Amino acid sequence: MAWQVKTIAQRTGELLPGSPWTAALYVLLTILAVTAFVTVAGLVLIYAERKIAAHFQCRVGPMRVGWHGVLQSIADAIKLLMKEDVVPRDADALLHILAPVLSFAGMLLVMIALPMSPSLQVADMNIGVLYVTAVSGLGVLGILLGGWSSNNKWSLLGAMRAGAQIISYEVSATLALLVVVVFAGTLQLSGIIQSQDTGWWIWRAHGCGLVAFAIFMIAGTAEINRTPFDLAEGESELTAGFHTEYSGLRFSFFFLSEFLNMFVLAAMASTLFFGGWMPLHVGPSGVGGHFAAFNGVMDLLPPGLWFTLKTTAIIFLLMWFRWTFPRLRVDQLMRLEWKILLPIGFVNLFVSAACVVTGFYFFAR
Amino acid sequence: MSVTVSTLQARISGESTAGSPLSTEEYFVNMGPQHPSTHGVLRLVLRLDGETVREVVPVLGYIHRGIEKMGEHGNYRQFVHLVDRMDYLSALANNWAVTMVVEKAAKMETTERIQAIRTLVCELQRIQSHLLWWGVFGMDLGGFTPFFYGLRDREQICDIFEKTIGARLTMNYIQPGGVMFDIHPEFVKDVKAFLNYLKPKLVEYDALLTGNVIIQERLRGIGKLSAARAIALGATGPVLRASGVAHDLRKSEPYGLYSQVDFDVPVGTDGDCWDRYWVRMEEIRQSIRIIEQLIDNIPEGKTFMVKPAAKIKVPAGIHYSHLETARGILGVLLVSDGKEAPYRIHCRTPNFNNLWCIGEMATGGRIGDLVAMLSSIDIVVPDIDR
Amino acid sequence: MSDESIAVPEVLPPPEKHVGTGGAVAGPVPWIDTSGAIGGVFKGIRSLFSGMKVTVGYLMRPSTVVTQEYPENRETLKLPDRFRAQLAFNHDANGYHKCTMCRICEEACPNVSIIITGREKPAVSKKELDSFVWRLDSCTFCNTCVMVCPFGVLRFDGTFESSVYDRRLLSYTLNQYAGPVASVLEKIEDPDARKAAMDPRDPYGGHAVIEALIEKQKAKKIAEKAAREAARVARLAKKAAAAAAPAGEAEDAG
Amino acid sequence: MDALNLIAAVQALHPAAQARAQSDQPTLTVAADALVALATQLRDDPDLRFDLLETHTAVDWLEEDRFELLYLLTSVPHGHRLLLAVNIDRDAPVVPTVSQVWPIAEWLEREAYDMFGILYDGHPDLRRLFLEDDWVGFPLRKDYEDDFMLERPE
Repeated sequence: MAWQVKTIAQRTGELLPGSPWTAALYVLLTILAVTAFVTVAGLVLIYAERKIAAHFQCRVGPMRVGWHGVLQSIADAIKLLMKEDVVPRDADALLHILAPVLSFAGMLLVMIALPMSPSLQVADMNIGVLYVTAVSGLGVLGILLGGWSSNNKWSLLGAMRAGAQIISYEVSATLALLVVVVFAGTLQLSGIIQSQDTGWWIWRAHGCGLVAFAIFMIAGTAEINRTPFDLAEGESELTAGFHTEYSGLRFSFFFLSEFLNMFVLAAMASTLFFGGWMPLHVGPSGVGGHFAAFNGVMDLLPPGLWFTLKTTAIIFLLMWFRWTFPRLRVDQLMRLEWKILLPIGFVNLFVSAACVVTGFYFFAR
Repeated sequence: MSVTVSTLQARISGESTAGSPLSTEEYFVNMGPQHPSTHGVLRLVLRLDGETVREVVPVLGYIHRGIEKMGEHGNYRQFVHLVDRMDYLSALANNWAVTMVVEKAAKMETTERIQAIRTLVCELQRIQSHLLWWGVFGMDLGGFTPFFYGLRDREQICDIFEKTIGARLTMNYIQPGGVMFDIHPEFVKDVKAFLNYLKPKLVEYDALLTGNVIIQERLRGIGKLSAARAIALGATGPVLRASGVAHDLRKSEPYGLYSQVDFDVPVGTDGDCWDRYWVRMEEIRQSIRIIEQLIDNIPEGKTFMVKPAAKIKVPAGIHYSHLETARGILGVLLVSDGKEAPYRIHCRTPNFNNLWCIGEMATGGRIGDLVAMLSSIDIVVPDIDR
Repeated sequence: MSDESIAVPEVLPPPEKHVGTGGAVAGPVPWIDTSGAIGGVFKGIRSLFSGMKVTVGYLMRPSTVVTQEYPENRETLKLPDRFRAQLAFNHDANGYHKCTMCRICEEACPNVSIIITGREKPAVSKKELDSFVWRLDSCTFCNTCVMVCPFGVLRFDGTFESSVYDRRLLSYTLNQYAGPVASVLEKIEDPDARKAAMDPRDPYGGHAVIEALIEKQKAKKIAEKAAREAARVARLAKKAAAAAAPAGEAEDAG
Repeated sequence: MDALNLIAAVQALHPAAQARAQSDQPTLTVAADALVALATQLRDDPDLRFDLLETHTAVDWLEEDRFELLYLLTSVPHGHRLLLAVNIDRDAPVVPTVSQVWPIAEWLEREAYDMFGILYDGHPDLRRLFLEDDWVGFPLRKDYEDDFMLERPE
């Protein structure tokens, strides 16, 4: 079965020659939809994190606002919006205001490349993986600016930690991505998903995919500053790290982008290693495939649902990490990256390349 | 002969002593008095070189209440409840320290039952204190979940105290002449149920935190204190024992019923954060042993030997006695002039002396290490400031 | 701060009886040896999984939740009998108390949270209680007053919901009436005469008593301070006269 | 070592030390000048080894116009205790520091300075410990007065 990928950008392109006004409306609606999705997903993630954390810790979490506290996130959002907007007296006001916006913008830009289902993707660039890696790097700029402009020593420490950490771990994350790129032979995200028609890369690549996934998860967790790599905020060490001086709306930008970065990470991991919206397939689906019937059953679930399930599972894994592990120390963090993850990542890439050249992996074409 | 007095401002404006070949600038940071891991209102002025701590200058007094001065204005029974508010996690041991010195000085009699109850509740409170420390320690190292597990299990001890004593934190239970109430009829049953509950939980704690590779990597070799330095710096309790000195007043000068029970004094070898962690975890197990030996053998007898309203007269002179709280040696030095109120009462609190070690421990470490060290000496700020 | 040059003698080995081995209840804690390159990493990863097993175990068993949802659980929330939350007067079935105004509790209170005033014109007996004021805002719940009361008048209640919007409302009058004790009242045959001997008291009216007391004390304190100052000046003068020789050049820096 | 032997042993080291009456610990009163030399001896003597300064504080004897400084020494290896008392003039409260003998004394002496105004000669960092640098007076002195200090009625 061939999957017809049709992105929103393509549809707009089709509309453009005939009815430009409709196309413009279409673009506007898309922008609104993405923004709405980001907000809603952020609130849902915050609620989910609070509930899951609570049950990890023998608590019940928010219970007061709405049924089992489902409206708690909205109440918190309203509270944050109504809070006084404080810019410290000695802060660099322009950068202080700009920083959360930058952080949020980086995350928002990644959103348009994420393939959520064959028909639900804003733009399908042929350099999709490169784009995502590049644009998600914008987030660290926001963090650095926020820590610098706050004119607070704790913030600065947090920002510097974040800068060193994110830039270091970007290397390993990219190496892990490259493994999949090498196997799939394309940088296009929909192409990578299509290449997993006969099975997900995590198990098709004789362990290379699994190692790459593990590295990607560790590096990704470090990139989005979550425990056990939350040194940039490090509550018990740096009070709140780079966002110590932020409050109200600006803090909520940081907060939201932090949670949505988790979504982006999970979505990327599921796209690259678990086939994104691609159902679980074993072998070719067409005539002659041994598991064609199994594949057919799997196809009954819509692709959007597959994507949601996979992403949710990975998000849960991230939350599980966060509520179990203690934090690493700065030098240990660097040691883990440069002395453990990076060599393993390189070796893994070489082995993958060898596999691809020799065609030694499951269901090679 | 003239003695000059310095100020904090002069203290923290010293010359840079960085020996790094790179041109770096040192800076001062205030850690506290409002900081998540200074456990209250402790303020540490840090001289940092990047992430590396060059010097720690503790600034105390944010919660100084003048307990010693207050003690001079009331009678002996009125002083007992004040010491609850020093090390509030060892409120019963604090009560007992004052009671001990008053009973010794005024030559008051006690029964075996009183001593058994005191020993039991103090050991329960030691477990309670160490459980809270365990949770907070996990949180200071960045793991949130241990905090909730530790507090959840500590609550159970608080519930037992609530039944017998009527309070959860500041008990004022151990009084000169006895204990305020006899134990609750359900006390023995509750304690046994709790011990059975706690033992599997300790295994869980080990799986969650003790055995965790991140924790062990972070604690090993951090904040080392040699045995000689630990004594010279006045450290007591688990901090001293982790350095390899088995100095435990429960063994060396047994009070209460400690001479009748069998228990070990865990000691460390290196005196690093890991040893301090391990010693405390082991002390929980030893306290369980002590309680198990005593809980079925509480002798019968009176629980209050004097009339509560009767005045306590202490003969003039210096009286001192001390005991082992969850954090170290708590000594009460009582100077009496024979009147109803103490002429001078001084408390030698364990945290005050233990905190002094942080300066030596933390120098050269990182900020993350400093937090771990601070947590591993288990400070309670009201006990430092008194 | 730390001075390594300070000569500190080495520690003697501690006496034999002190040393313990520990580990009697459960086995000693596993020390993860991460020195090996490959084996260490695997051991480390395994230790992480054992922690994850603990947390997910609680997630999977919602019955382990320990949260008490107050105030929804007001009906089921039972505090122990001895819980010390609010001081209360023991009134008997007729509503009479046994407080004889002996003031033992007032004296025993460490921080003057109990203020007792007598009636200016006692109705029946020589001394009659007017107001027994208890200040919740300064009470430390040490239970000493209950312990020392020779007549068992006082007790601690478990009613802990005592928050109010006005601090003055935290001064309670514990006695329901100003008047004689139960034994005296019971001797009065005539119910109307009994009623006349009793004057009802507002439980939240304690602040008026305290304010009157503070006014009285202010004047006293001013007088006392003047006397103290005079005594101090006298002492200094005496000392200056006594010190014929120079006192030394050390200065008091304070 | 029991109390009598201990006092005898210390008096052998320092004959001028006098046993102080009215104390339940073995207590010796020494002169301020001899304090540091004696402290070093007490710490280093293999039979005494008072290596832990358990506590140090002062008592303000207002009537007798003196401060009594108390040094409670403990020997961790031997398990015995000794209380050293030093009497100093209340108007010139200067005493040599023992912080080079027991480092913990640095803080304990700062506390005593803070609360009693006792000046320690040679102290490396003598300043207030609990109170602010500009605090007036020394609170644990018996004649300390503070307008905010509450008094019991009657």
